[in-house]
Amino acid sequence: MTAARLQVELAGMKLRNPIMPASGCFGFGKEYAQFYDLEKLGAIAVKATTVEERAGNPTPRVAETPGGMLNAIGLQNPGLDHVLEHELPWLERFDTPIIANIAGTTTEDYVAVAERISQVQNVTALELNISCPNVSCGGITFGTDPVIAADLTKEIKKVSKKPVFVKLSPNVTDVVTIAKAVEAAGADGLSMINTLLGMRIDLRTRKPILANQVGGLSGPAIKPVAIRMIWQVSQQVDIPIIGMGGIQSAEDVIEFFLAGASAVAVGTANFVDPYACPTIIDELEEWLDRMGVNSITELIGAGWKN
Amino acid sequence: MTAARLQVELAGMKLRNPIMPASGCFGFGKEYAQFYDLEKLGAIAVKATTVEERAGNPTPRVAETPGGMLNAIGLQNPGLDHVLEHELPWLERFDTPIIANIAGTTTEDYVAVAERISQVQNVTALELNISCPNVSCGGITFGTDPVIAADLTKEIKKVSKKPVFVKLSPNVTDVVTIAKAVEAAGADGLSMINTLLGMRIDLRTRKPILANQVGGLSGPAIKPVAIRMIWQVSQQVDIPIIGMGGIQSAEDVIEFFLAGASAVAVGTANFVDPYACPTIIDELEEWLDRMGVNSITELIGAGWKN
Amino acid sequence: MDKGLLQVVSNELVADRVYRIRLQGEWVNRKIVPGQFLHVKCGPGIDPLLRRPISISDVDQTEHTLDMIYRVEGSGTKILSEAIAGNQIDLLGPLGIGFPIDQRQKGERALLIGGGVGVPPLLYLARELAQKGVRVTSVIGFGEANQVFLEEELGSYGEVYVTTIDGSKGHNGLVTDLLNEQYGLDNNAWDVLYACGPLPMLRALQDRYQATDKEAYLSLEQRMGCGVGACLACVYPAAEGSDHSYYKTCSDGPVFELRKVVLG
Amino acid sequence: MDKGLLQVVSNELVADRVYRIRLQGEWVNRKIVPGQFLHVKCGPGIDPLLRRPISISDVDQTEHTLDMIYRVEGSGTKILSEAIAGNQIDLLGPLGIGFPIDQRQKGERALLIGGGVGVPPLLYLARELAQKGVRVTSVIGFGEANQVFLEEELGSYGEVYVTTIDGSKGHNGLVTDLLNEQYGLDNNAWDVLYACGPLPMLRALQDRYQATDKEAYLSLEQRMGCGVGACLACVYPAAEGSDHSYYKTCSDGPVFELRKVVLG
Ligand SMILES: Cc1cc2nc3c(=O)[nH]c(=O)nc-3n(C[C@H](O)[C@H](O)[C@H](O)COP(=O)(O)OP(=O)(O)OC[C@H]3O[C@@H](n4cnc5c(N)ncnc54)[C@H](O)[C@@H]3O)c2cc1C
Ligand SMILES: Cc1cc2nc3c(=O)[nH]c(=O)nc-3n(C[C@H](O)[C@H](O)[C@H](O)COP(=O)(O)OP(=O)(O)OC[C@H]3O[C@@H](n4cnc5c(N)ncnc54)[C@H](O)[C@@H]3O)c2cc1C
Ligand SMILES: Cc1cc2nc3c(=O)[nH]c(=O)nc-3n(C[C@H](O)[C@H](O)[C@H](O)COP(=O)(O)O)c2cc1C
Ligand SMILES: Cc1cc2nc3c(=O)[nH]c(=O)nc-3n(C[C@H](O)[C@H](O)[C@H](O)COP(=O)(O)O)c2cc1C
Ligand code: FES
Ligand code: FES
Repeated sequence: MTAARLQVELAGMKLRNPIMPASGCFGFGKEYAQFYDLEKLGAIAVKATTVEERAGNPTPRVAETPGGMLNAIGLQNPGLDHVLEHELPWLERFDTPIIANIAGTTTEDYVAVAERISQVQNVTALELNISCPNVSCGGITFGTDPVIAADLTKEIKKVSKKPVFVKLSPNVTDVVTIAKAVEAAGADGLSMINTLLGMRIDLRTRKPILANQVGGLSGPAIKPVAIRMIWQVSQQVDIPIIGMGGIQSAEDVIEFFLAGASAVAVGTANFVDPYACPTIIDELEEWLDRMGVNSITELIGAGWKN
Repeated sequence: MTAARLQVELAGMKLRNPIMPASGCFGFGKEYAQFYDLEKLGAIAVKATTVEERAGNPTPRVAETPGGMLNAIGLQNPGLDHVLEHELPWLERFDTPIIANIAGTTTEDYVAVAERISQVQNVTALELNISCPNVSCGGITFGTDPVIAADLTKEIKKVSKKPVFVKLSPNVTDVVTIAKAVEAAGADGLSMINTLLGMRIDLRTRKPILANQVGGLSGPAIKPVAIRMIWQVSQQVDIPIIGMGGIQSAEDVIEFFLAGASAVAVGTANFVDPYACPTIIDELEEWLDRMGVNSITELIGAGWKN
Repeated sequence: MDKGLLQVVSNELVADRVYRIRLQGEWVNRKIVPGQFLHVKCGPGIDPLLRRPISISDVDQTEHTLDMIYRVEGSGTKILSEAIAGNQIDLLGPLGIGFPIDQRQKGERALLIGGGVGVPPLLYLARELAQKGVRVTSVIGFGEANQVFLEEELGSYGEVYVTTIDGSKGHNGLVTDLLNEQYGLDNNAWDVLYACGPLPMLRALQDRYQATDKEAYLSLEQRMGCGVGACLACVYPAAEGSDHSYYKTCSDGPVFELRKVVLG
Repeated sequence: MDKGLLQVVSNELVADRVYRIRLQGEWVNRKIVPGQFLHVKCGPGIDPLLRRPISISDVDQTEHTLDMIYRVEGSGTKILSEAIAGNQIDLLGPLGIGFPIDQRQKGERALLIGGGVGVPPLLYLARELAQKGVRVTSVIGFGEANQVFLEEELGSYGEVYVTTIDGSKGHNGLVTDLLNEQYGLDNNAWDVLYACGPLPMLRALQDRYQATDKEAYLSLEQRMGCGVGACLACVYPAAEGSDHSYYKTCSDGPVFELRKVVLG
């Protein structure tokens, strides 16, 4: 009964609740499984997987900013084979849908990962991380050009056995155009937003704190940008949105729903509190009570749907 | 002696120190003159002026976000004539350079303001606010297209008697291209960054808090984005940058200098502490002592120079 | 007007979610007009970032104390409610134009109307009016019985009518329901009206007295940035025929002559 | 490992900018290995947002207390230094793999080397080793005399050598200057080495003992996100020939066998 009110369905995925850890902030689940039962979660977006193992960037890889953090992990991951052989099978013990985040530097990279990973039984959807630099286009990221983003989406859709969510970068002039382009190319849903590009400089060394110089800004600081973009995009597309960016509480989740999200991902908040996700899920129930809402789906886009 | 170490010179302007209140956060100076002598300041960037008086947006016009605030004042100002007759003459009592921020919705609007306001004796430079929607280009903002931004800069440069700083919007995919375009068009300097587009939704009303729905995000939350953009742009242009975005302390000022700024503007912090600017100026001296720096100009771009 | 650091003397729950905080310091030793407000930094750091406007509800110049009465609404007031005796509070003020009382004459009859957390500034106002020999009547409205506060204190300066929307205390209904002959509160019963409360209440009062020649003042709220008149966050459109096109709540108000502003 | 809320018993300055905080609670009633650390939420709210890793410097299971000794570096440790007795501190731990001591035998000789705020975990380590009958010698280095701490406490478990860079206390120079026959601290003088301190010190130790067959462990620092092994913020490359390509400081460390990691 009360469980049902948190249920959402998006792109054919049925989730027991709309809360999932965000990709890159939860590894492949093992660490947080020490704290709570991962079946509490609506889904899990796992760390980006690339064809080959990646060593990632030199350290320091994180820096703190006011109300946020920068990261430049650099897509470190054990590579597709290892993920298929070890990480995803380990997650089978939980009856929790897995969203496989995939990355690459060429279209072929992405396609190779998508094709194989989408066949895994507990992978319920793919999340296309298009913030990566596209080597064949001179390093501009896949996510900043609507045509390149759409082309990539098309190729992935050809091989994917599961719904494809395209994860949009906020570092663009016009996120709506990109969203519409990937929708037209067949995307089943959108994830937004990925991190904002930022930097911090150390006053003592006079150099950027991150070895990679720039990094991705996440955490509460970026929430208003995420809400604005989801608000704009959700009114222009007909595919569901997984919202993310600074979510820390059930109130934040409701704000994302009102803006137009159909589910949400929690990233940085896991680092602040390993129990962030289950706590938010519990509090969400209380909020729906207080608001007299029977199903959280009533709130999707309620900010603009009169 | 100690005064000289804070002196900066940019685009021909000599400032006793590099700290100025940011446009829109200090009116035309009268209010903060109740707290301290405005001659303490390096300069003052006054509120955007348009040809005609503007009533601005309906209220609420501000909303708070984690570590930041949204505003949608809507360029409310008393219009060019009033500014020329009342506001700027009032500021003559202070030996403090004025940077006149100008705005409009057509090129002609901007040109009309620039031509007359640049002739005012205490106006030392113009700051071109190109975040405004360009009505003749279907409402896209002047600041998001390099060609439109460059054209506007050219027209302003034709009529301006004073150096022109172009104030860049951070809501773009590629700020470097826009910066280079306005430099090529004759800009004497850059101001960056203006606010990020954001939104907050009220859980009770389920509507955006701002009457204008979206607003500009300012305050500490956006500092890493500002630092990143100044870092990127300062390495690609030869004109000086007035840095801004979340500055609250002397440490923040130094971070902006290391990234490549030659002066800075303090916006939102004035609301938190009306003494923000003079306090930062005092603390800046102490920091230079501690760092063993003789002139703050040594720090400009020190983060990336060699 | 200046920034000040005052020490918390006490901070007590006086009604449902409503606290009265008493602050002490030399800083209080300045002219404070009823209806003026303070811009309060509710906690250190960047969250909450902005100050919160809260009315001065009472002043004791001999003890150098001032009171604010506030309702916990969001993050700022929540943090303020956690302040304990001995803590320091960073504030800016006194801000704005308060209730005009200089012209008041002994024997005049003032009607004070307050709703919810609009009631607090009326206490200091009532006291200052009473001191001038003005006869004070207060009508204060709340949601329900457990939200009522200041009834007794206002009672020491004149008659007090309490209304609650659910009728659980005092008169059932809104404050405006009492402004008639039945209660001896019709136009002829008072010389000047001072009101502070939620926008619908103020709108109702404006509608009612707009076309009359009664002297009346409304204290308004608006979301603020600077609190000192610089950022233009807090404007209300000026009524037709004014010499202004708009007014800033923080520096032209928060108290306005009833006919001066357009209450959107 | 779990989240806990511990109560501050005391929080005192023990050296220049260095504080010792003692925390108490049932939570302490769990197995804690020397060299493990806590991930500390230094203040409520979003600034600072992330937790700060700080080593456990001592544990008293009967009193249910644990100590951390930390230097004020930035915003997080600054706020922590302002905590007073009775405050609650939110922490996560005990985290990571500590110093391996299970295999230690009575009569073995352990050399503990610490630099600056790397010294704290050595105290609990020294105590646990001493309890096993291991003979402990400590060499601890600081910048100058006013930065020295734990000299006396470590003294109750064995001999302590202090170095300061400016020579204002103890031996003039770096800890590594003492690792020779002159001080009876050459390779033959100890069976196992445990070190914690700044990267240059650890690098010097690695260079010195890399090619030897001495048993040695280094405790490393790295900027962290999650602290539990999920975010990959805190990695060090694994040395050639390892079965790993990298190690996570938070969950594979912070203590590593000296030859296992590449100290960039
Ligand atoms: C001149 C003036 C005097 C006031 N006097 C009192 C008083 O004496 N007692 C009292 O309880 N309340 C008073 N208020 C309302 C009080 O300012 C708000 O309740 C308070 O700002 C809410 O802050 P919060 O952080 O708890 O809520 P949040 O909702 O978290 O605040 C978020 C932002 O919105 C602003 N905001 C929210 N509600 C209001 C509001 N009603 N008016 C203005 N800004 C708002 C906050 O200042 C803040 O910037 C007064 C408001 C004004 C303008
Ligand atoms: C496993 C481990 C154990 C530690 N034990 C101790 C200890 O016992 N005593 C002690 O004084 N210090 C210890 N440190 C260092 C301590 O974590 C930093 O001094 C502290 O995080 C600085 O936080 P801040 O907010 O004061 O500084 P800021 O510079 O404001 O911190 C900004 C960010 O950088 C990180 N950071 C800064 N310096 C370091 C550092 N040296 N190591 C890791 N992260 C850093 C912070 O955690 C934070 O995320 C330890 C570090 C690690 C990794
Ligand atoms: C340390 C870290 C690693 C991340 N790794 C990935 C990743 O591998 N793939 C991806 O699509 N997004 C990644 N992200 C972005 C998050 O999934 C999320 O979009 C972003 O952090 C905003 O959410 P938050 O503010 O809740 O953290 C990462 C974020 C962080 C902080
Ligand atoms: C209330 C408000 C009004 C502003 N008005 C203007 C304006 O008129 N013209 C302009 O170029 N920028 C305007 N800005 C942007 C600021 O000048 C500044 O670029 C921005 O706020 C970032 O700096 P901060 O984080 O220090 O506030 C305004 C900002 C705020 C908060
Ligand atoms: S709050 Fe800034 S003008 Fe009133
Ligand atoms: S801090 Fe996240 S993996 Fe170590």
